Amino acid sequence: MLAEEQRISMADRLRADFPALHQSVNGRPLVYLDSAASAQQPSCVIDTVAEYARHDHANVHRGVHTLSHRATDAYEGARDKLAGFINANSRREVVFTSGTTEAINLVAQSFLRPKAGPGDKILITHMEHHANIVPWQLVCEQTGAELIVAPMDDSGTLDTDALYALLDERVLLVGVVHVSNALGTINPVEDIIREAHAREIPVLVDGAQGVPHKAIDVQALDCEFYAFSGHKMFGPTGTGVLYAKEALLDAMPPYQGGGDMILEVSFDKTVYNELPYKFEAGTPNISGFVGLGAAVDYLLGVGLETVSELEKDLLEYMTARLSELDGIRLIGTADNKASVQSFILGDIHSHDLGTILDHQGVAIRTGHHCAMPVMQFFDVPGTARASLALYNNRDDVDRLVSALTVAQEMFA
Amino acid sequence: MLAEEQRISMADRLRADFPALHQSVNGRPLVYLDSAASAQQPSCVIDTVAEYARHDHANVHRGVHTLSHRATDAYEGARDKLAGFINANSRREVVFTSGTTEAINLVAQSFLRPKAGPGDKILITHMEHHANIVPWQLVCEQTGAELIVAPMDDSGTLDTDALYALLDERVLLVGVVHVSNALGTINPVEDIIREAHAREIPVLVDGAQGVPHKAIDVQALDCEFYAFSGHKMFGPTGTGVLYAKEALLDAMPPYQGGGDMILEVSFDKTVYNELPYKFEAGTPNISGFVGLGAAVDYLLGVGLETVSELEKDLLEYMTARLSELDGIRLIGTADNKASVQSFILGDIHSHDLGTILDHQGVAIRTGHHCAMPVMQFFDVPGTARASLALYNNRDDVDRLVSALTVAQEMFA
Amino acid sequence: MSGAGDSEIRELYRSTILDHARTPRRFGRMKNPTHTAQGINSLCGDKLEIYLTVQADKIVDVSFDGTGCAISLASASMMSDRVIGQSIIEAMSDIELVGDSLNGSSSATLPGSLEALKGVREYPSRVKCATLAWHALGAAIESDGSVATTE
Amino acid sequence: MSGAGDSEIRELYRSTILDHARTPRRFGRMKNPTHTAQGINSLCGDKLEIYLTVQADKIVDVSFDGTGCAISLASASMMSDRVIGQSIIEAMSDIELVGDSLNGSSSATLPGSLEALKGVREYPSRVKCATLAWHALGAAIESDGSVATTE
Ligand SMILES: Cc1ncc(COP(=O)(O)O)c(C=O)c1O
Ligand SMILES: Cc1ncc(COP(=O)(O)O)c(C=O)c1O
Repeated sequence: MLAEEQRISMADRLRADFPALHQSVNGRPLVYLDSAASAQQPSCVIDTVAEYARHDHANVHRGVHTLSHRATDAYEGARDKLAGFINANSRREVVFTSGTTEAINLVAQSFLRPKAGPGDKILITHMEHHANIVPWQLVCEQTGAELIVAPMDDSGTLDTDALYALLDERVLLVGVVHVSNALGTINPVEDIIREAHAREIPVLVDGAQGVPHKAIDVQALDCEFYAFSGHKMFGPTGTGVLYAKEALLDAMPPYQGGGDMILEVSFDKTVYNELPYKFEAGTPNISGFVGLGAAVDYLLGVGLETVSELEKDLLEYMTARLSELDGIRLIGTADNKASVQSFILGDIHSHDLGTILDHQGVAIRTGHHCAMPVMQFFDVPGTARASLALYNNRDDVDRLVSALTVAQEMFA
Repeated sequence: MLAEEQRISMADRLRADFPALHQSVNGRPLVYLDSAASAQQPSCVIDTVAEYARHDHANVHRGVHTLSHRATDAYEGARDKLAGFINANSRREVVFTSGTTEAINLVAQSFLRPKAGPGDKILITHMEHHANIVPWQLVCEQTGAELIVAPMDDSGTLDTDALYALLDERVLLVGVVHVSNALGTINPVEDIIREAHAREIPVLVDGAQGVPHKAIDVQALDCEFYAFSGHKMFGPTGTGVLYAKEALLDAMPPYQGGGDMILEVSFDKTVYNELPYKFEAGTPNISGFVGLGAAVDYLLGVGLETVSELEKDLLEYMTARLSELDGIRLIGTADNKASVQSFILGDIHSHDLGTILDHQGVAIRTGHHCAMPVMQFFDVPGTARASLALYNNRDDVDRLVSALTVAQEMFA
Repeated sequence: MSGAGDSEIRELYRSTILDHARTPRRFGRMKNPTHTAQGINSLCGDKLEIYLTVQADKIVDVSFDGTGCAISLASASMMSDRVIGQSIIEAMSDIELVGDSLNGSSSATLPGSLEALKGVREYPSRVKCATLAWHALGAAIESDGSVATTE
Repeated sequence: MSGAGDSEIRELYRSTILDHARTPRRFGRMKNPTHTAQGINSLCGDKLEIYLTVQADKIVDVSFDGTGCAISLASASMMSDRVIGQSIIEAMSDIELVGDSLNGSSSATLPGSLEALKGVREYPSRVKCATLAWHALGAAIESDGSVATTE
């Protein structure tokens, strides 16, 4: 445990690493409270990407010349870093995708679609992001399988008993979000995985909001699939990871066809490449993953324990300060939460709130947060959401609260 | 037409814009002759990407705050640039993908798969890249349709009569490469499209090697689909475009599900977003496309006419110089060619050639170039390939030729 | 409130707007509309339904319901004030005028009380809110039953 | 030839290597092998088939065919020189030794005439060529009929 002053000086030091935070917006120093949508990048990531392009770029895997070799080393080096970051058993289990969304679609099409049919079920929760809903709806349409949904309560806590009661032999897969981007709820994925496995049901964890905030150990979790995005963990956009157990990947048909995912092509017969390449067709986002490798180094340098602690402390502070406001309704009040607070302020529409805050240099997200079923559950058209990352501090929260007060005055 | 000195000074000026070219490799100034695999980026692209990350990054489309607005403007601004670049009728026809490979897979799964069945045919040519073979093989496996192949001759020229003879009412789509990456052949896609349309068959053009070298006008071509990659046209990796006619996109089901591609999600019913967003699920490669927009500006600044002219001149020079070498066999000698020359030197395996050239600072590609059927056709395990871009000059070609002479001596 | 450009945000949320947003005119479902359409702003989840009674090419009645931010509700309310009694042709021309004027493609001033919407020009991300009702009105007039969006 | 590091490339393509590559020993299909496996290097399209006759845990005959670069052919040829007459256990230990030594994970010297391969260490992209035959040999010994690759 860090003492309070240590936390404060730590956060200030980290903040200095992120150039985008040091600017004025509408005449005020920027307060960035939208990291759950996309995080800012530290200089080391931005510079790594640029240096790669300036010195080392070439296509990967197929070249014998020096640049191609350097590019391949940098790209595959990033895979090793990511494998270590989530403690995968092997780099063969780390499939690079364009993001969480593609990772889940890959599982939906290559793992689930071939085995799904009428009567089969896919079980998700009521607090999923669209990325963990729509891919399954598409498979259901394609195969006649059915999407079923485990409920949550008014605090945004998953009803795990109800979820377990839905686990029957027709459930082909459980898809559950690790940390809800709309509510901040941290789901007990360890328990869910254990219960699902007791019934031999595989589990996909949507970890988009997991990886930036806490240490992930996929072997300890023992999930079949874990999906996440680079741009939410301080890396470049257009990068993501599907972790999957090797035996499953081995048994799955490829997702896309093209270069790099094959060993041999003729018009009669095509032999697919080894893992993970079987699932990486075409020229990958080389510079993006090289940058993501740098983001992993950065996060490990700070230490995920430190990140969790800083954010937990700040989230408590933010929730307390927001609660002081007249007429505020906090959405998402589960006991176990991370880095996100959604709310509604009186009868001010979240969109108006967003504009008025932006006018004061405070960036929050407003609307449905790609989780419309959550909005339907709470019967609101949208919420305002302030989300934290390792670079936020108490001053940011104070600025948020005073900007909200201004909005209240304007709408008084 | 530029005079020779103009061409030379132009190429030198352009070369100065590409930082990666100004380095030594193995003690010699780098000669980069591998742009067909992946092109280098001009400073303006590298800087645009870095500046975006330093000042303007946020998630797109869903935010009301300033950074989100700037990011959306930059990202959607890039779409407008790309629409203009290929003269699309509307920005709705410009779908952003991770590359040519994903673009073709999208067409295979969303356009073709729903309508294909046993007895249906997909017609491609013998000179396709794996990216325009394997996606169709996957669809054939999934649906029972059949992949058929139009032949070429010993020069690497497509036999268009044979292709036309294969166009019957069971052909659902013609897929043809605009410029072959292995052979350099420029195919008469205008004629092929006209003949296919006369039989009401839609055409996909694999333009990966088209866009960096000549002006493309998709409305003049009148093709249904045109696919290309950002990293081959001096933009960042992880970016690509599927151009498609709006009416086709409208009728196609989405490819991937997730955020941004929907208007409304509930567990019962999901309403898809408008074009092109229906086909862009999840957070896109924002910085990559912002960089690609800068690459378009750069290319238009140079002028595609100039690019074609510079490259045509240099290709002629390279072919002439290579022909001087004892025991050289040029692979790909069609009349109408662009920017690429494959060859075999005596009985030196291309891979050994690649290493010996690299040792002298000359980067070429060796192997099958993701076009194994082409290798099978010429009955070679692979070729050496030198490919040109707007930044190459005669000195590069001379260095290539003298390095090849050294290899000959070593293997003499 | 401190910070630069206060006048701009006060202009956006001027009292006319706040008043229309709080007590929108003609808010509610219409019994037997001749024309109707929905407008959705995917950005913020705004959703309006527009109801029209058109007789002999004239809008004899108009109402709307749904949810939205202050800007979209105010704009819908002011729209209903404006178009009631108009001919279809007049309404179509207003739709175009409002769209062009707010997204900056025309410098034409907004007619009558719609002038209150002009502050939105400084907030490009909010233009879609202000034009949502107008898009939906256009869709209702064409009445193919489709969903209008503000993309 | 000019440029730095000439000695390195001469070391890679030293005469032993070029000689083995030009006239590979035991090149050709075996009639009735007891074990066989294929090795593919997806990088450059090298493709070797290894044939073994194993009797009482001893490699009494070995041959190979296929296509490859000088490095992979020379390595296969030298391998056949080396393992003929070896016990399976000896061969397996050589496979490991060659792999570790060439990819740099061990500083052990290469046994006997295999020493000629050591120049490849300076060319990481070519290590796969040099180890291809050895991978395939290992696969042949295990003989589950699968394709060995050098990834
Ligand atoms: C002709 C051709 N088609 C398709 C591709 C695939 O492009 P990408 O790997 O960028 O998806 C390439 C490049 O490798 C190509 O040269
Ligand atoms: C919980 C959750 N899942 C999935 C996603 C989708 O991630 P991406 O848009 O990077 O594919 C997000 C982020 O938007 C998220 O917060």
